[in-house]
Amino acid sequence: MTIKHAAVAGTLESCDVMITVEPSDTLEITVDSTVKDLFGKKILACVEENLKKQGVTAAKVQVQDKGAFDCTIAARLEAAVLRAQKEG
Amino acid sequence: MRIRRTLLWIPGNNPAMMANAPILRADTIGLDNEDAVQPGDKDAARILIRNYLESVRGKHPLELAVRINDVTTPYWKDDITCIAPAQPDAFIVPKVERPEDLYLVHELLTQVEKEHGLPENEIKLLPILETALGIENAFLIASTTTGRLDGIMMGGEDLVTSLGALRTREGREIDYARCRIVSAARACNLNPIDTVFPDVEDIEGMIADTKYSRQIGYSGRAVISPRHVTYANEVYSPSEKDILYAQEVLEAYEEGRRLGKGAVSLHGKMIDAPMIPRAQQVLEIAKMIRGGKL
Amino acid sequence: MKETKLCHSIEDAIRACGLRDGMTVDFNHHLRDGDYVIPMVMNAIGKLGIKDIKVFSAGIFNGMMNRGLTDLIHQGVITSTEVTGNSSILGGMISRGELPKVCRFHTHGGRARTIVEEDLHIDVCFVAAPTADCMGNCNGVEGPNAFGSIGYSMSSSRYADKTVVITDNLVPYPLQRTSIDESVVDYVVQVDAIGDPNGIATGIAKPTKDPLALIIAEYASKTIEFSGLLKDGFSYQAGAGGPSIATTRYLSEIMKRKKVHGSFILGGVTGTSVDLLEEGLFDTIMDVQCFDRKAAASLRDDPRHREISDACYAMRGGPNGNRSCAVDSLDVVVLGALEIDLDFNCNLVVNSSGLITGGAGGHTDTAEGSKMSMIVAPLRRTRYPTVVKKCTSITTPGKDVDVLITEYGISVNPKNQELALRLKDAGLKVVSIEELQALAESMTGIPDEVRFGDRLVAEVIGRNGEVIDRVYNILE
Amino acid sequence: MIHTEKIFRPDRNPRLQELLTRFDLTLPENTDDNVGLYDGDQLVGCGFLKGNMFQGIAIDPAYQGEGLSATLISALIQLAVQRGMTYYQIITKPSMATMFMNLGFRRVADASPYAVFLENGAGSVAAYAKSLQEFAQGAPEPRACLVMNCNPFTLGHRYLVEKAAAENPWVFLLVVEEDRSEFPFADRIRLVREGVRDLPNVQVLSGGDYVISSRTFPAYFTRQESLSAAQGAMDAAVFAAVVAPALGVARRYVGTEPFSASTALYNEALTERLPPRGIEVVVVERTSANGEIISASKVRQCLREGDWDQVKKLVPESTWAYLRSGAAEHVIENMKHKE
Repeated sequence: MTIKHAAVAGTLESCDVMITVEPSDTLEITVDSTVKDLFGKKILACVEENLKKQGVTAAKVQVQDKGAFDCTIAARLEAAVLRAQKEG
Repeated sequence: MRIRRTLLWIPGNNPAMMANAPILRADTIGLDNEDAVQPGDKDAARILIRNYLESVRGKHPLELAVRINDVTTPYWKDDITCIAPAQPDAFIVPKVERPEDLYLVHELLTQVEKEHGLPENEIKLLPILETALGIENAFLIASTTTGRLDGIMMGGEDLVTSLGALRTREGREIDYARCRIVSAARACNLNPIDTVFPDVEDIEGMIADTKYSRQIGYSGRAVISPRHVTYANEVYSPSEKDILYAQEVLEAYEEGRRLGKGAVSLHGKMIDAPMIPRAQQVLEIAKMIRGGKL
Repeated sequence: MKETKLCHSIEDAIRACGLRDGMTVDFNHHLRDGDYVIPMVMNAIGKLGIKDIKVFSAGIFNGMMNRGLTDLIHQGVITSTEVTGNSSILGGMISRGELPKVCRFHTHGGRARTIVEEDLHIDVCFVAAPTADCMGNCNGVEGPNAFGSIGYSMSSSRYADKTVVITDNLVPYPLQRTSIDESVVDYVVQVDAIGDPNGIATGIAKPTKDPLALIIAEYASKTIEFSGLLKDGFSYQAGAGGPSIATTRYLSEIMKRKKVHGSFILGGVTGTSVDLLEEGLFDTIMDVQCFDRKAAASLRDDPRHREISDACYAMRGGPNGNRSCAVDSLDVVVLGALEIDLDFNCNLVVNSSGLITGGAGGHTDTAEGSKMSMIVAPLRRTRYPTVVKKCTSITTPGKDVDVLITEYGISVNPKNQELALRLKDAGLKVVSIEELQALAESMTGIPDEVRFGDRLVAEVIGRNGEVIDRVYNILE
Repeated sequence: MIHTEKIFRPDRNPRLQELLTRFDLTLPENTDDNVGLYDGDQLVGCGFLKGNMFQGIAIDPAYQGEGLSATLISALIQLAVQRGMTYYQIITKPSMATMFMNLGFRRVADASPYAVFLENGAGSVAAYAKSLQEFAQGAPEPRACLVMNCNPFTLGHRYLVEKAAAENPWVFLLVVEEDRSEFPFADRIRLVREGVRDLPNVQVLSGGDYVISSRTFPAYFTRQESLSAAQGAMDAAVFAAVVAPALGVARRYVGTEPFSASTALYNEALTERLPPRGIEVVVVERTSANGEIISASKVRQCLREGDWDQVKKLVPESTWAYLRSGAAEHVIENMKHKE
């Protein structure tokens, strides 16, 4: 799946995560998290796994995490990628 | 029949509140993708609800229901196709006005179940009647035979608008609808679930209104605040007196049978056949609430 | 005869005290985030060119750091701190190794013991005093910046080489109501304002509406109800966090319903404690610090509300000091924690990320002294688990903790089997701490380990002066 | 139930006025979009989007401490992303900085007590500094710097640049990139390049996202009399924290405007704040033509009035050619209309 334009899903509220995707030639993921020290690797792994699941191989992905669980991270990523497909 | 003393609404786009839902002691959690989610976020919320359901499945005994958008919106089909595979216990369908509305949902749901190889008719439907037409069609809706109907919900806030009435703390403006729904639900052996009490801060008013709800026949209600849950649970639970009386009824009935008496009396009143299932139900409910301890 | 102890300025007082490089200065922390005194004094010390000062304070708040302490640390004026509590800015600096010397964390009782037994010699004690006269008689309950009990200056003002009272409300001699008297005071300085009254009550939770906190509080109050301790003569202490205050409210309902009449409330005191006194549920409040205006006003006006010193509050007996202290007579204490582990050890100092962020306060003292110490804490904070296999750092040893209350259930320390039975009989949801830990982990996932460096940055000191734990610098 | 929605007619909303006033703010002007935070139908918070800047953010104190700032900022970010932006800036009061930083904003520069400059999202000041560093590599030292809007490039600008070029082995000329001036950035920087082409030791650079002009500095949150000082303080803060270290610059040239009190205040702020951070400030008297000070605003005034003779005396040949060409026609027309 290609990222057609910038899109965002999620919020900066506690236990949520805000994920922004943008078109890019390569896959570039940045993770910022309030729990980065203990869960930074897990968050990155979760994002990578779910990008793969959605067939996204090139995108700029920005993750601003406020302590979300994996199921939330996956949901926000999926929503952002779907939004990046929509026209308009 | 399920026990639904309280159905707690949880906004479907709020992960923090969803994570805490299981400990808030409501019998049913209503994950909401309707009123609590803005149009621009319905897509994200339904994915979040789906993932949440998948992550907690089997971990908690409580009932997990999802309120989809009503059948006149562009959202309800996506709600069902996205969320049904995660197998919520029930879908709550708002603004139901005719049996056809429920059949529409039923058909799509059946199709999705087939596509995903899910057991048929396992996901229940809980319609909310919250328009004048819905209320007038209450019995028709309650007698819909989809095999999924498990309760009828009363929606007071939207109804007031539909009626052109004014919302008051006392709630006399929704009296007729409340009674009509209980009657229709009981007639079809369905769970009647009452409307929310809208003022989060007014605990006293909430308790009084819940007592009234219990008095007119409701066995539970929707609540918008976790703080209302404990109070509402208490009002809808059988009291010690109710339990004792039910035990006495069953014992007296048993004794009558053993002695071959056609009729027995308890506290000077005749015990007749219809009282028996009622007493059994009270004990059943009490047992479930107390985790098997009576 | 000395006519007056008044100095023109803080600088004058510092000079008169003979403060030099490498010395130790002491403060109370009663003005909390609104405190002007610690920054004023430390900035003046910096201006005089004095370096390498150890700040020995009951607490250091972010408000104080933002008023100049951060810079003074960078400039080498402050090289170490010894506190009972601090907030994130100082904690972060300590964790990153920005203070050249090892810092120490005491308990409230331990701090008093350190002073009285002279483990640490205080060169100058500065007393922030809301009202004082020119000879140094002072109190904390009167004046525009009244904060209530002045308990945390009581031991240090007595044992320091020099004591300076700093006030913004100088009254004619003699001050009628005196908490610290002139016999221990060397100098008095009058300033425009000792603090910002709005900052004094920060960090104290509003009555919480958080459903989680309310559920925890309900379980906690029921735990007290069925503990066997709730009877006439009952004594109680609770912290200032949301769940603790809510627990106190629920407890008051239970006491009314069961017609139990308590004897005393101890501690850091909130308006909620005052409510219980005023409703006649307790006879006395013993108060070492007030957390809000209502508590401060009650201390001023109600004779049943008594001011006590830090030593009287929580200091264990020793060669120079106490025969007893109030925490030893306490039935129940309700406490919070950053982390609690499978052995019921509690961590109050270092957060899960490895950054210093808090302090023991009276945690360790009251946990040991009371008959039943309760920890109220949510199972997790966002994705950080609170119930963990092993604490990042130990502040209060598990042997002193009786029961943990979370929103998912109550876990009793196996050493207290009787309590576990009582609670189970009462139908409360009692679970093992292993279950709670596993449940937390199932939600959050298994966290990575925090990486510490090999530089010792802080020591956690127990009630007797023993080192309980060592904290190393954080690797970013 | 708290929710967000757009505030329609913000200029006619008394409740919004009240909210902003409580925070000592006025209604931000010429914004692109906004978000209102509502409790039922009661407005309890607001925030505005202007370019990639979030402005006028306020939350009713009674609703603070419940995480609503996260809700508000999230909604603003959504608006920005819908407009294709993934990088955001806030200039706010120092007392509010912590709140934004807890939401992931990073500090770019601190101009206390007036304001703090924060950023969030893709792109960072570190990357910007790195790109400047690359431009500066190998340039002779010591280096001087000028920051200009050049709306459009005049002989006054030229005089300032000449002076700096004569007194320093290397000069950087940063042109403010933000497109909020009458003349578009592409034209402005081209005219600058053309106008200094004969000066071999002058290097013209785009100011990027960080060189904030007085036009982009949100005037709404400070009193008019201290606005220029605040702008100068912010300019100094960004310059000292970001631009100067990246370019290896030890000197900054600024021009005076004898009759402008605001320029004086602005320059004063620079003169006060840069030297303690190791940067010398050289204040240069503006040059004049026929006894009149040359400034871009004077040029624009003449253009509006159609006084081409006067314009010719104020601008270099390259700018003159541009102004007379078709390219500038619509800009000048727009200027006249605005009046």
